[in-house]
Amino acid sequence: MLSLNDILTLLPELYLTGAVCMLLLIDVFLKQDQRWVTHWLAILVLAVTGWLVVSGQPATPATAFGGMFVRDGVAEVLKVFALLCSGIVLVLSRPYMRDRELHIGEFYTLILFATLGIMLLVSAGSLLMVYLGLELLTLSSYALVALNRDSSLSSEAAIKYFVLGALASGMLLYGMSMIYGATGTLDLGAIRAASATSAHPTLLLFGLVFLIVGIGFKFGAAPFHMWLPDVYQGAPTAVTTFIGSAPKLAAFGMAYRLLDSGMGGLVVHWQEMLAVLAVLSLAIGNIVAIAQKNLKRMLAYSTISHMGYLFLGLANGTPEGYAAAMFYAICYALMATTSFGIILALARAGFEAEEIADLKGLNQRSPWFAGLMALAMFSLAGVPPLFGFFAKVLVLKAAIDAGMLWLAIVAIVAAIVGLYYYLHVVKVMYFDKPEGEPLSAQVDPSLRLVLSANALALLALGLWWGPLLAWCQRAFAA
Amino acid sequence: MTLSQGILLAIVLAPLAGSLLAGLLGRQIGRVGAHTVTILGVALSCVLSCYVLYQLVWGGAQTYDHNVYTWFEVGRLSASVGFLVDRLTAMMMVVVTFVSLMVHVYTIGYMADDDGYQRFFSYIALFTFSMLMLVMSNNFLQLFFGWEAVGLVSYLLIGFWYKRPTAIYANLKAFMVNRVGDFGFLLGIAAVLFWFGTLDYAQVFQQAGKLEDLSLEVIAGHPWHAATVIGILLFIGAMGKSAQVPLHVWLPDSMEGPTPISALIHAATMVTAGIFMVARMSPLYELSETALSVVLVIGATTALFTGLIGIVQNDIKRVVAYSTLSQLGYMTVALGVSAYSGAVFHLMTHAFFKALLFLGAGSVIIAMHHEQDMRYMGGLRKYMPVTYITMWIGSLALAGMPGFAGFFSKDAIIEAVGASHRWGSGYAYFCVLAGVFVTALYSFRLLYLTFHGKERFTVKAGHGHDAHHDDHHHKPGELAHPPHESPWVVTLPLVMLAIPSLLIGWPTIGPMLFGDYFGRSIVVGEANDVLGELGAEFHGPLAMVLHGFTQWPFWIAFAGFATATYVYLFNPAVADRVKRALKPLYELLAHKYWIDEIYYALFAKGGVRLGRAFWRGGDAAVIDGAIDGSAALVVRTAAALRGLQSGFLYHYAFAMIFGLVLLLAGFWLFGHV
Amino acid sequence: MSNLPLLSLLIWVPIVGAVPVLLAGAGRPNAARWLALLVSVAAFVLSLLALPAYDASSAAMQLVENHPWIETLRVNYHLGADGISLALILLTTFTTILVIVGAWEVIQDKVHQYMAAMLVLEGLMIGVFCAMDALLFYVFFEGMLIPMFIIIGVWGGPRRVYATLKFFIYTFLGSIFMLIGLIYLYFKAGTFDLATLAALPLGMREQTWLFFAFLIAFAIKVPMVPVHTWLPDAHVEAPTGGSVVLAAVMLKVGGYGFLRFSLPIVPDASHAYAWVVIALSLIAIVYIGYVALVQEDMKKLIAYSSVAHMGFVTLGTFIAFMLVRDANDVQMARLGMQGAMVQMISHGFVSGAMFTCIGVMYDRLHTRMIKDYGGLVNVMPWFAAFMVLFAMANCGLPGTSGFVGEFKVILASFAASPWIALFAAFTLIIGAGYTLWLVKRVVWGEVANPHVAEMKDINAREAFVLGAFALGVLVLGVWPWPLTHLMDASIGQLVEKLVLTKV
Amino acid sequence: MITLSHYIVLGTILFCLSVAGVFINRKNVIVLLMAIELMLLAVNMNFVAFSRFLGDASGQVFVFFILTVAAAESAIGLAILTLLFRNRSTINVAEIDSMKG
Repeated sequence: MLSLNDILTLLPELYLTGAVCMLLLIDVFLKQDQRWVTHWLAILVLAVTGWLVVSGQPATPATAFGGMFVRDGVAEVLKVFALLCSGIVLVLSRPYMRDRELHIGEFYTLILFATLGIMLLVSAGSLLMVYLGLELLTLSSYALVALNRDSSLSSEAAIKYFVLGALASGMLLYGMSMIYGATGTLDLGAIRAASATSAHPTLLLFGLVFLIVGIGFKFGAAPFHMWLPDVYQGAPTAVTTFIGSAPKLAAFGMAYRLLDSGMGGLVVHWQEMLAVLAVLSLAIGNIVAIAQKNLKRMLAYSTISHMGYLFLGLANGTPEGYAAAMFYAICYALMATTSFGIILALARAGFEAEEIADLKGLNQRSPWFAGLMALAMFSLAGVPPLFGFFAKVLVLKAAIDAGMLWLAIVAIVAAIVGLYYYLHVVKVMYFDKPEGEPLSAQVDPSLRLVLSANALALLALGLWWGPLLAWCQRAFAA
Repeated sequence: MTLSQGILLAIVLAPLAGSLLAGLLGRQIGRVGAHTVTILGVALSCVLSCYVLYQLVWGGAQTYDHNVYTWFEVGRLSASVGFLVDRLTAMMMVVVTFVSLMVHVYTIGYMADDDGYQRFFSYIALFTFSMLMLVMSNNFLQLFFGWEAVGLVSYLLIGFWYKRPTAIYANLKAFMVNRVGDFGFLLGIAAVLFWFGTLDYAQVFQQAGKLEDLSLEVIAGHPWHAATVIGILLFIGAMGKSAQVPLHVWLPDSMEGPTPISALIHAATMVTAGIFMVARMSPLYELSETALSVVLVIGATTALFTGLIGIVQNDIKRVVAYSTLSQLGYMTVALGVSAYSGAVFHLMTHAFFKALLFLGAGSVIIAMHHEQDMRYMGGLRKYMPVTYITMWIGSLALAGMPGFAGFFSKDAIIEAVGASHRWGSGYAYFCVLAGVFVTALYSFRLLYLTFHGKERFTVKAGHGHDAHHDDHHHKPGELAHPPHESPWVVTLPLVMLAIPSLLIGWPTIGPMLFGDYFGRSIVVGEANDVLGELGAEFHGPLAMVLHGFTQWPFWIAFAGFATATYVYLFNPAVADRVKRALKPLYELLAHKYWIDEIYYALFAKGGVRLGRAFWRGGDAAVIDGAIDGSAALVVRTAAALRGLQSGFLYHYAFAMIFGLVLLLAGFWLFGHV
Repeated sequence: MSNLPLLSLLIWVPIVGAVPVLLAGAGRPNAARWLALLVSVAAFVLSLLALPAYDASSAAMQLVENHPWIETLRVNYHLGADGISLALILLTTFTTILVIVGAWEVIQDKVHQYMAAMLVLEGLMIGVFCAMDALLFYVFFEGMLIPMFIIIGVWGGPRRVYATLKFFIYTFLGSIFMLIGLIYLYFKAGTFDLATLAALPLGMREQTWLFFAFLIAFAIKVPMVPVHTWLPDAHVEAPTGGSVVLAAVMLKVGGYGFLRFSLPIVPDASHAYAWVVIALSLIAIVYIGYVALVQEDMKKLIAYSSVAHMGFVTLGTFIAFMLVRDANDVQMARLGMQGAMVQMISHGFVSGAMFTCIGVMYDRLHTRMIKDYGGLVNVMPWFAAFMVLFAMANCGLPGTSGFVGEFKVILASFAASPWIALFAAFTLIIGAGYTLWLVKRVVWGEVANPHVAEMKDINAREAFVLGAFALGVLVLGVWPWPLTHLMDASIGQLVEKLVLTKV
Repeated sequence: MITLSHYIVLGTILFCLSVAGVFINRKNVIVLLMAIELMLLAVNMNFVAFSRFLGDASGQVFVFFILTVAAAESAIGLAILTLLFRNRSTINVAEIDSMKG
């Protein structure tokens, strides 16, 4: 029976839904040169949602709609950062979209709907909710990728994304159906309880494998990563920035819900599967990235490798490990917004700035952005004292705690390989002779501000990451 | 009473101060300023040294042994800089400072028109400082400091004329060969520290006895007697410094340096550091027959075989240089038969007459406008009487003419060797006797070729006075203007040195050799005390001189003299005939037994070749090869794996299916079901 | 005075000071120069202030600062210094001033960035020397790479990209294995605090793994054979200042790491595998000596000689085990250890000076090839005097700092085994060989070519830098007591601890 | 008598068909969409069968949602398809490989 409590628990999501619809409506009446209204309204909406999430956070995990919806610490952290990322993306992408006549209301609504999908996904309490949240996110993403209707690359990326995504969700559903069959319930908590005494353990494990496939796809972990480079490259950079950041948090949330809340009893099984995916991702991601000329594509492969690291934490299968993994996901999202943000900042009408060579001599042309990019690269490479390093330390620790020393060693060997292409970018920016004119001038102030803040956060959080870690750990402590 | 530290510090620091002034402010104080300050410094320390000697011998001063300051400290072990001044030290100090002073004065004349005037004075004063640090040290650390410091100055001075390729080759060679010696020397010090736990002379000698039952198994199963190890290692150092075979090769080349240096460093003082060191270490050496035998044999070999080379040299300085080598051999032999005081005694006399000979040779060279080849000299006696006479005195002393300084010391050594029963003493006895003949031969050959016979140089009539010091523009043996006696600054030191060469033996032999002059600073075991035996039939110097005429050495020397006189004075043609007759022997000597060539090929060339092999083979090929190779491998793998991303949807889908199957299979095979 | 957080200041003054330098911008190079000089001098003064605040008679960590950093992981911002750290910190601040003065007119392009990088580097290096928490140590240890990477890459020579990438990846490779080791230790001890880790009991098998993890990290940093090849390349391509800092301070981090990690945390493994390190050190001394002999590039030559000299550091550090445990001769062990430490400081002066000399020549002739030089003494007598002095220090002549360390290490190693001493003492010969041959070909002789003939003697600025180095070299050589006294207690305690086994 | 396993097997067969359809088909994208629909049907088959045999309704509820979402999904899919055809004037899967490596 629908109660006020349910409403309150779901308030942020409800608000966001309503607000997005309103925005859609308002946008219809705006002329192109008034689009800034939508822009700032969207950001305002995100901010308010974020405020609702934090302020309304119950002391103890609350559930709504008969456990379909869970609002706990994990959900809170993930939502806050998902909203933050979406906000950053909106600010960063405005000039870019404007230059390409893509600065349209749909962009905002789609991103907000995707964000809504993320929020629902990360606080899903049942398989059904997981599915719905996931679809809301992915369907919006398909549309976003295809947003640039005149670009053949975009549409190719979109179709690939769509087909494979559909395939993946099909498999996920198939797995869900088996789990349902084995346990007789859709509620994750109940599944966990039932899984121990399931009449059909094999069926359950089959289901688990299919779930893992779905999760792996969402993360973009090898061998379910094939869509990722093409989509990253083909999509408009603004969209890439979004896909590269917030959905990773969603993926983590989904993995946590399904694997821990749902399949917590079978940790020994999925642990090994994740380890395998981790090794594959680390290897493929880092090695193939070396061969890339296109910056977006290179970052795509680096994403794959980073998902490998994230799995180190996830595979640990204890609150400690989850905290490490979530920490890593947040860290990665922020690094992604920075590195793609630089591309957005450098791009101009008719110039995508997405080839690595486009960064040549950036230090001469714009030392500030070169510095920010260098921060991002060193952070991605995991060099102290930057944020990325500590995230790596935590996941490595998680792996070692779980007794998977070999995995940790694979990870660091991969890190050494990875170091090469990150340093290559720095090399291009700092050691090569500049080509093209200085370009700091035409950069939009709000973009410059947010991007700087974002990049410097990588340094600041590197020096002072205790509170964030504490927050993550508290989320799982309950 | 005891000596005051102030005086000792003054002795050491006065030359250093002079050196620094002349070196750093050379341009400001000018030539006169430079030689004034350095000479003042050295003179001061010379006077004070004499005072110290006086105090120790007549003033009844105690041996001085105190630290000046702590160099470093590690827990209980601490190393200091300090002075040990006993009669041995005092004697060395006087010799060093006196000869050094003479050389300083002499240099004013010799280097008169050299651009590096100030630099030169700075160097020799610095040398005096280092040498004093060496002899006055009271511990191994400071000994090593002085040891290497004199090496450094020698390096700088041999290469003084740094434009000459030969000079900068010679100084590098000298430093390297000395380093080989120091290599052993340092290990010796390490051994001392290892067994005694201290670097301080006094403490070491105190517990010297405990070496008796200590040994070291460097190669498992072959315990080496501790005293032997220390003795030999330290002696290796001495071999380097005192140019003993096979480390003698640097000394002849060191003649590239200006003559005053050859006199001061490479004849009188530095090269005798090794002898001094061994004498100083007598308490340790006395414990090892083996070590002493090694010393003995090496010394004997040096004494004879380097002397032989001297016979065939034509460069006046090189003749003297080889005679120096040979004389150092004599001293070493003396050490080898435990006649330490004999060695030190010969060291002293030799310092005087050999410095004299070198400075004399230098004076000749000035006269000849830096022509050093004796084949273009001759008949110089009427041009430069002072040099002539003093050179004769020096040569007689060197040859061991009874009554001259050299006689007393050399004869004593020969007697001692004869009296010794140590392993190798037979061989040594032969060598030293033969050496006497050789010595006489090359000494008088030098005199005759230089001062007697007819003039083999020509004087270009009347033109140009380009008396620049090292211009060899003119044809050999052709002089711009006739030779003339050197200025007083040159001849004065000659005279000053001639006096001790003539007389020093008379008063000193008694106390130094057979008396207790050295007291406890030199220790000789009962069994080995050959000088003690000789002392029994020693009845004063006069008796010794008279007795000397009846002895083998004198007649052997006389034979050498006679031969030289016949061959080089009356019948020069013979020389060439002999040369042709004994072609192979001559070649052997002319090429100094080809030792230089062998070393060069073996160590210099070989070292470089080995280095190349290591560099190209080891570093470049193997190590970097592996690194760059693995990097390249990664890149190639990347290019290959790239291909998997074909761009085709169905491949992507297939990859996913593959992953699915992989996981399913994975947990079918390894799963926990 | 003493309540001042000196160590924090020492770390942060240069790093924060780098910001205004950077802000001075490319437009105002002189402002950047003077600011940088100001900051570096301030840091030097601070390090001098630390001296009176430090009590050399006690071996305890002093000037300690301990604040929680990451509460949930019990990671602390824990600083402290003993005699060894302090000596190295002084070396760092001293060298940095000289580097900044040395770069004055030499660096013309992006002066502000160069100076800022140098200052940041200084701060991080000081951090390494006083971090008492393993994670903090690691942060500084790795952080150093970034500025150095930039310095070599931006202001370096033609092959700078290869060199700097090699440098970065090589070093990163080493240290990341150490990271795994540290995390494992954390897993065991639940803290990164070095003191706790030192007290942590560990099985032999664990110790062995950890030992090699540490060894890789520090061996690459030192560097030891066979992982030294990054050094010659880095040195050759680096700008003079980079080379100086690299040789004078950065390499020391490796030697320091052995003291802080290998010795206290895995003593038994270190003892068991001391022979490995000793063997490698001896190879470094002999093999590298020969390699140095045949170098045609002066910087390469000095780089190789650095490897050889650092061999004495590792040798002196690890014979301590043989001496304490096998020969149980604590006295000698201390001697050797102290020799190693003195060698670190001395090598800082000597190699720094040598690289400065080469820089001086390079600024005039723009070549580092030996064959392009000859007879410098004719045209630059003062420079020649300095060069010969430093060369003599480089081949360990008594009276210069180069002698003290090698002397002690050789003496100590004889007590461990005459064979070790034999090979170690070989440096007397080969070291003199490559150094003086270099001098012979570069300094002595006739003026080699017209270009050399036009070379001007050193100016006041260069004279100041070289003079400062010379002062250090001579003072340390003639009277090392102050330094040894500063470190003696700490070393003593370190050696005492070596006896305690953990298994 | 038709047991649960029969339904499951049928579902599995449908699923395998659809999967095969996705990666064997080299013709055009429409077929892919159909294959995906088929896959969802397989899933629905499972859900319904299970819910029937477990006597639990939630499975069937899930099916409704799946159907709805599938509709939305194919809508977007077709939209993207038209875009693709507009830009490429082909929907041949074998020609969609401008991004690779």
